[in-house]
Amino acid sequence: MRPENYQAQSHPPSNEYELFIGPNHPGIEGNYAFKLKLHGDVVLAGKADGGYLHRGFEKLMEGRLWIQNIALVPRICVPDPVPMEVTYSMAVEDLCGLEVPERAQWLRVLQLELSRIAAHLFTFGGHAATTGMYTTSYWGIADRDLILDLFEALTGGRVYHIFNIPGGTRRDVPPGFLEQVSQTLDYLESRLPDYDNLLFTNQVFITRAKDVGAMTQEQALEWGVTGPNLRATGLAFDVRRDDPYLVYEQLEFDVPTEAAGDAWARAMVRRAELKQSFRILRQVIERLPSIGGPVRAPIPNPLAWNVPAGETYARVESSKGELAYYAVSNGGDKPYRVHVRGPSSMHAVQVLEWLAEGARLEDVAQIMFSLDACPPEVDR
Amino acid sequence: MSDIKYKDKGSILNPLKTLQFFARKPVTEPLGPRPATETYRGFHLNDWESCIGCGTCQKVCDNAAITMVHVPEAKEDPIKGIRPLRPAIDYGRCCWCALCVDVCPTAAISLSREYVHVCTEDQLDSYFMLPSADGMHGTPYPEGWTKTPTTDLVDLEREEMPELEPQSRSDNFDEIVAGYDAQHALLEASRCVQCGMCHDACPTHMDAPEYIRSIWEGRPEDAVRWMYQSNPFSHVCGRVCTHRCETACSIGHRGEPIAIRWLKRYAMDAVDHERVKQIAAEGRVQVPTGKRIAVIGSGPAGLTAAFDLVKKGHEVEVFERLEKAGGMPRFGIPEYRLPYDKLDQDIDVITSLGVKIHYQCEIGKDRSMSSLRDEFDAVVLAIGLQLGRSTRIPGSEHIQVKAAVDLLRMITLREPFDIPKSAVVIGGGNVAMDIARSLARLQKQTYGEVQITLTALEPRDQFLADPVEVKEALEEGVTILDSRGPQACRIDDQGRLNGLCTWRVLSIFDEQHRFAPQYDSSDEQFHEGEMVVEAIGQMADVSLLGEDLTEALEWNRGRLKVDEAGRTSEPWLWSAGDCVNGPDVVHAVADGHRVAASIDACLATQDLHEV
Amino acid sequence: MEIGKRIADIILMPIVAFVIGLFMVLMLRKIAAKLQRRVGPPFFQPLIDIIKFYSKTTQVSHGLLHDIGIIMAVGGYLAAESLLPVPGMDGLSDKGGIITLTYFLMIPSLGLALGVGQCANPNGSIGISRALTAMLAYDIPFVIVIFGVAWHYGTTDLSEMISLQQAQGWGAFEMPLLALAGLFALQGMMGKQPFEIYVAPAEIATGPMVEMGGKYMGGLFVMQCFQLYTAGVLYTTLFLGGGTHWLDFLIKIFAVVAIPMMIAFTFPRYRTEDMLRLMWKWPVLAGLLGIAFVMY
Amino acid sequence: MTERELDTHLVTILRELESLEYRQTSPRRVRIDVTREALPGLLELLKGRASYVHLSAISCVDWIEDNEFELVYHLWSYESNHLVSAHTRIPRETARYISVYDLYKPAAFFERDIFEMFGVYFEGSPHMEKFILTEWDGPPPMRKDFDAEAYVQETFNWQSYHPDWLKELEEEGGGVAIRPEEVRR
Amino acid sequence: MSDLSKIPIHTEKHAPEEARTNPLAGVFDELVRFAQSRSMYMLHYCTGCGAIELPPAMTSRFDMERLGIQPMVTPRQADILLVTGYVSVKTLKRIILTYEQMPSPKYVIGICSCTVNGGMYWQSYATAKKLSEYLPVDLYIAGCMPRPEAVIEGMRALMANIQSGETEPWKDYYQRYDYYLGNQQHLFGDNWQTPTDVIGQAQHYGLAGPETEGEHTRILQQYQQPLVAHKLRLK
Repeated sequence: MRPENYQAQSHPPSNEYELFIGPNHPGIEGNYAFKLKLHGDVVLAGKADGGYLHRGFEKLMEGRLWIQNIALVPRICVPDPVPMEVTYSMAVEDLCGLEVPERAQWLRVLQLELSRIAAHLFTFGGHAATTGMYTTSYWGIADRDLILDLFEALTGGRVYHIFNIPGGTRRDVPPGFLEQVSQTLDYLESRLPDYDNLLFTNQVFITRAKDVGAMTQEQALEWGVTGPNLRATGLAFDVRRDDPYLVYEQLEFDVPTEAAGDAWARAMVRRAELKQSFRILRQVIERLPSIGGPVRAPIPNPLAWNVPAGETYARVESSKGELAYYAVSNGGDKPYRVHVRGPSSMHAVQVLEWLAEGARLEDVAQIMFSLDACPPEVDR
Repeated sequence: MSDIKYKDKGSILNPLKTLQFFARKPVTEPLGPRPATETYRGFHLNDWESCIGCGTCQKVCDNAAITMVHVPEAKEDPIKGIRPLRPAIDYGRCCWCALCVDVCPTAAISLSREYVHVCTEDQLDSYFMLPSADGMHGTPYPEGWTKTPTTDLVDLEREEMPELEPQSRSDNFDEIVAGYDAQHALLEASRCVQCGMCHDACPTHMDAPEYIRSIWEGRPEDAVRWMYQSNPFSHVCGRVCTHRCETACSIGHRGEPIAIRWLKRYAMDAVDHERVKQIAAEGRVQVPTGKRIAVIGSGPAGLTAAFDLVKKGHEVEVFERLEKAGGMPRFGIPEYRLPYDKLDQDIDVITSLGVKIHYQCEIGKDRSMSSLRDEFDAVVLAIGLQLGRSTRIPGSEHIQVKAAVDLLRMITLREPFDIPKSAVVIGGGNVAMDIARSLARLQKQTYGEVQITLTALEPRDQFLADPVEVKEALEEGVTILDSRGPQACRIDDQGRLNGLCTWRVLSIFDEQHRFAPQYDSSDEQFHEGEMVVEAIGQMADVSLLGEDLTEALEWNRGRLKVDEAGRTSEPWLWSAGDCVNGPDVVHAVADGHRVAASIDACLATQDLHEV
Repeated sequence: MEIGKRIADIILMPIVAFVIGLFMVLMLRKIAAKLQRRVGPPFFQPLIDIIKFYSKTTQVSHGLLHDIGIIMAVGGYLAAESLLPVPGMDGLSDKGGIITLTYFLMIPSLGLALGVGQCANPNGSIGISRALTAMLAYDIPFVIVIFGVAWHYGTTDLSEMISLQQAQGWGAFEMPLLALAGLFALQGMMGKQPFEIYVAPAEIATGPMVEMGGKYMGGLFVMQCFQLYTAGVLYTTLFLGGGTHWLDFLIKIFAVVAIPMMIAFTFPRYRTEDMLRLMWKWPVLAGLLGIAFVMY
Repeated sequence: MTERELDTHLVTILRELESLEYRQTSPRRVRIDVTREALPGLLELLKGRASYVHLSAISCVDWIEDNEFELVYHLWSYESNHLVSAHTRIPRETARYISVYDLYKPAAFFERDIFEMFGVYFEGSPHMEKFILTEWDGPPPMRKDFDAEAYVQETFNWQSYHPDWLKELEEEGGGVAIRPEEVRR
Repeated sequence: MSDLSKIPIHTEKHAPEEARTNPLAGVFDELVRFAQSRSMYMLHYCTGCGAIELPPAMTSRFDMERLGIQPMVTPRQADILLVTGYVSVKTLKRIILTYEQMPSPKYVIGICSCTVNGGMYWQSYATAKKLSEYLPVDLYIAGCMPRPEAVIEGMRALMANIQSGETEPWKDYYQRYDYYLGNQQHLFGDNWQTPTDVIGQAQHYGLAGPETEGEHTRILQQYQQPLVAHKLRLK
């Protein structure tokens, strides 16, 4: 038969049917698939289908020198690449006992928070687009681009910065950069009311997002939910504050929470985090000029660098949640094993499956975007 | 927590405020690529003038994107460490991480601000690009990501080498350089980028990248194994080698080269001597070939040849005129640079393999060349340069005008001589420094003060001596005068030597680059000295050959004529070392290998006496 | 009226509708662009898109109903155009009237349902079922509005309504509640946010359109032109006094179409049941009240 | 509960169990080495009595020279803000272990991941099937004995670039000197 | 597959090349090519990292709609398939399915290094290295990843190529289907098949060449089974 001519097969009458979302689908963040079993509009069961972005990162890393992996790791989560670099660097530094100069630590915080803002703006856009609110995504992505401009000025790359290496950062800030950051922050802050008007106080959006994909705090803890998604259930936990790294201990910021645990609460937590990131960045801009010293500890030549045997678990708070690297060295010039624990490995698979159950077809995409799931973190 | 005011149900009117954007300008950028930022990582640029083709970029590349391409028109100079290779980038692999830029030892490679390249399937070859200063499409773009001191991943500064201070070393013959400890050696070794320029520049082509790698990986035994593949005089070379490797070192183009010599020394010192013997014996042919080879002279060239040949299963006998083996390294190099026990260790390794050394057996006197020829399948002549050249200036025939080599030999053999209260050394090479510094030590020991004047033809920056030697000689109290040409040794009425007169040198070479010094006779100086030491070069004493053989052999400007493999015009006689090549330890070693390989190859196919 | 003129009108009116529709599509995209802070498409973009779709070399048909579906979709509007009076051209408006028009306007949706049904793509099927539900949702206020307007003017003839309005004043002032309800219905009819659930790219990959490629999609693009035009003209005719001259007619219909557009790009979409709830509550209430006012 | 208190609390619990070693590697990290039999019991205690409710990750390391897989369970306590890493080793041949899904729901994902990548079967884990590598028939790729580069060279082709400049160089006697593969170790 | 002829296909036969003698036809062709070049609906398959630079290119800052380029969500409506980066084997299957469903003329743009020679993931067991072995590629945009401006420049280059009628690799897929299928089978196994009958289409539209059928298509026919809708149960 001519293959295009699917004839609906005659099956015993049933109200149940299956639907694939993805891998190439606007309602899916990235190259990822989700199978749904539906009864009418109600999802009976959901099943994640990953691996479309699988590159075998962990295997690749075992075949490359410690420093070469710096170019590889940001690719594990494309929308939010800086935490990947920083965490990997932190893991290697921990293994080597390298002391990172203070200025480099501040520079890392600067990048991490810029990256968080960029990722959240991207997520707002994505989340809104799943509900048909395309204007927000156009705005969000255009505003995110200003952050990318900052990254370009700082690191020489828009998306893949490859700027943090074990020992510190590769360069210092270019002249006039902090003013540029400050101006961009001013601009973004002035844009927040626009976003509020358009999205966060939009009645239709609230109708769509409230009570969608809701989980209780107990469920969240049981399911291993982290990051903004966990905070949206009312637990004020942030790795930056509770397992501090870099110089976060010297910074003032709040850990915003929401109680409801639904898509709406998650969006609101992200929105509040945006403000906290602005606040952190303002402090960095204020403090950075007074901190002297080098931006990188002396490291051996990359071609002749054996990292002492050992293992370490480095973790940070990425924009999506808890990100961790488990790195093992056998004393060689290449990692013996690196395990990447991306936050989305929970959110995009099990949590999404559980939340999709009983949800409506209209809301599945929204649940995924409100969890800020990043498939490459799952597939690696 | 939320700080925005909204009713629980939200607002219908708020979103309509967005309509104000009808009055605002779009944020869209104009069509066409925007200029990239100052540190942008775009397509590659390569400065062909400073690129040395070391291939470090290729090694650091994550993605195996860099192919080294041989460019015939590019400069090639193994001595300076320049290869005619240039990196070509595969943009089907490149990820623009700029590690190649950061690691480039000469800072030749950089990234531009150009970032647009589009092509169809047929034009895909354009993805493979040989970067030059022109950019991807021939239009110049400014540099983006370049090397700066913060991004530089190459460590330009050498690990500091602990040495004796001038005051504590100037009255004794203790070794000056202390050598690296394990940690410093590891750090120094890990500066290496494994480009192999040293290997190319080394006369004996030592596998320096490999043994350096073994050192930073903490496996000094492997390092020794690598060394013994090409150099049985590793203790000697680890201390007194002329280190052409370091001259060629790619790190040295911008910074201080890797201390390859000291690393070799570290590895040799770090491994137990008995273990070294075992390592050296690895790969030895177990079945004797029954061939016998005589080696005249137990210097580096002769013993290296003996080492190689004995490992191939031949029987080797070495004939040494003096009472100890070692040749020039023992009798020409002062102990503070090369302790005798280290030299003894090197020789011990070689003799432990079964090389027989006949001491105090002078060919031409105790044995004749013809007897060697008859008794052995092949003979290696490695007699070195044991006669000092004379300036032949007036007064140079005086008894207190000495040749540096003779004096050094006397010092080593502890033969007594009158230590002069003041002395003048003629010459600007390493031998001049050695004798000046040795005499200085003796003076300090005997009289408590140093009075040595060293005069050289060359200006300071063109001294043939190692700059470190010059520096240390100055520290030890030697007065060094450059651009002074010796004119006469002044002898007083009692026939005692008073000193040396010199004129200032105007130029050393004439227009045809021939040695023809020009002096300014108006600028005459007198240097006081009870002794004048001539250290202006050495020559070989070939009297041992005998008249017949001397007649039979072919000569080339006073030196034995040999082919590429070191074979003379007599099929059974090879010649190696300084007597063929001029003075240099590592050259001698290389020569020894070459001769040994040639002998081994020839003996395998034919009986040399029947040629 | 001469038969010749009538035939000319029937031929000309769809062409006029199509051309105006193209401009409306352009306006739609420009409004979106403006709100989204960007430049937007070039002037001829809507036309170029349609030509492009019709120039596709290969395409896939899923069967006869698939083809008929598109013909019905475009045909329904083609027929509807001849019933909508424009300045200088009345077409069949006096013969058909608003009741016929209402029926014609349902044909495209049903046609699409047929066509999409044969594609057997679940996304399409879900989309079309949502589309039919949406039709049900907006058709109730729409029918109430039609009824109220017809009652008010005492006629179903659109040309007559226009002349009545020109004498008495615009329907919008006389029946503000019905005009409001009509606006809701208009939004639903055009399938724009917040009533866009049946397209919903993020869920069902544009729903009914999912299997439409090449000339089928071209047909749907043409249909979109007609759809915008029809909605604009119908609303103008019912409440804004129709067109006397082309100039004020054009201003009115573009203004009418612009309102839903602006709303569309400032709101997300409702779920199906939210839409039903909304459509059957406020517009129906307003419509019924409007009728009450009209009747008494 | 303050951090110091929990330290003693944790220590009490750890003392109750035999066959384990623990040591604090940094202020907030504790490493526990435990036999494979005792690990489930340890996790149960840690979750039930010491508030280690968050399973951050399960990592697997292939120690091919020891012929063992190492499983590392990273647990986090939201109350004491400590990360406990429980290490255990299982033999490489059998490659079977017990699932901790009934204790920690996130384990299902990590166990499936390890099952796919290392071929370790977890008894009682709900999804012991392929997820990422559904189209992969080869051996578990993360095992050290799987040589990915050799597989790639065998399976895929590379571009054979021959641009004009290279042709010119070849005419002059130059050309490709060192291919990138040749310098890889 | 064998009973292809029984199924009516509602499209005119593709006119043979030499039949265009009418002077108006030239103008018409020009118009069509113009329209095709100025209206490109793209299916940006987020196969990899490069996808992250497409939202900026599409949205306000760089606004591709200025050039008539729009994202589309289904292959049926798309003209361009953007392969944005590395292609894992699992994704490659879906890409081929997608590509075959797109109506001709269709164009494929390979973005990033990875589509050319493996890129960063050249030593990964899970990614395909040369996209052009599996699909005919019209254009490559260099970069890892290319900036939005570079993507737009690429689009403009493609527009120019389409308008001049230079780029028609999609015909190549029909004419050398055996080659492409062979490479696909090499990677996916001999039982690889797609729901689209490429050979049938090639014959129907007069695009078949001598290499359309060959040893690999024979393997395909051997394994091919009639396709049924995947567990679709609708009332």
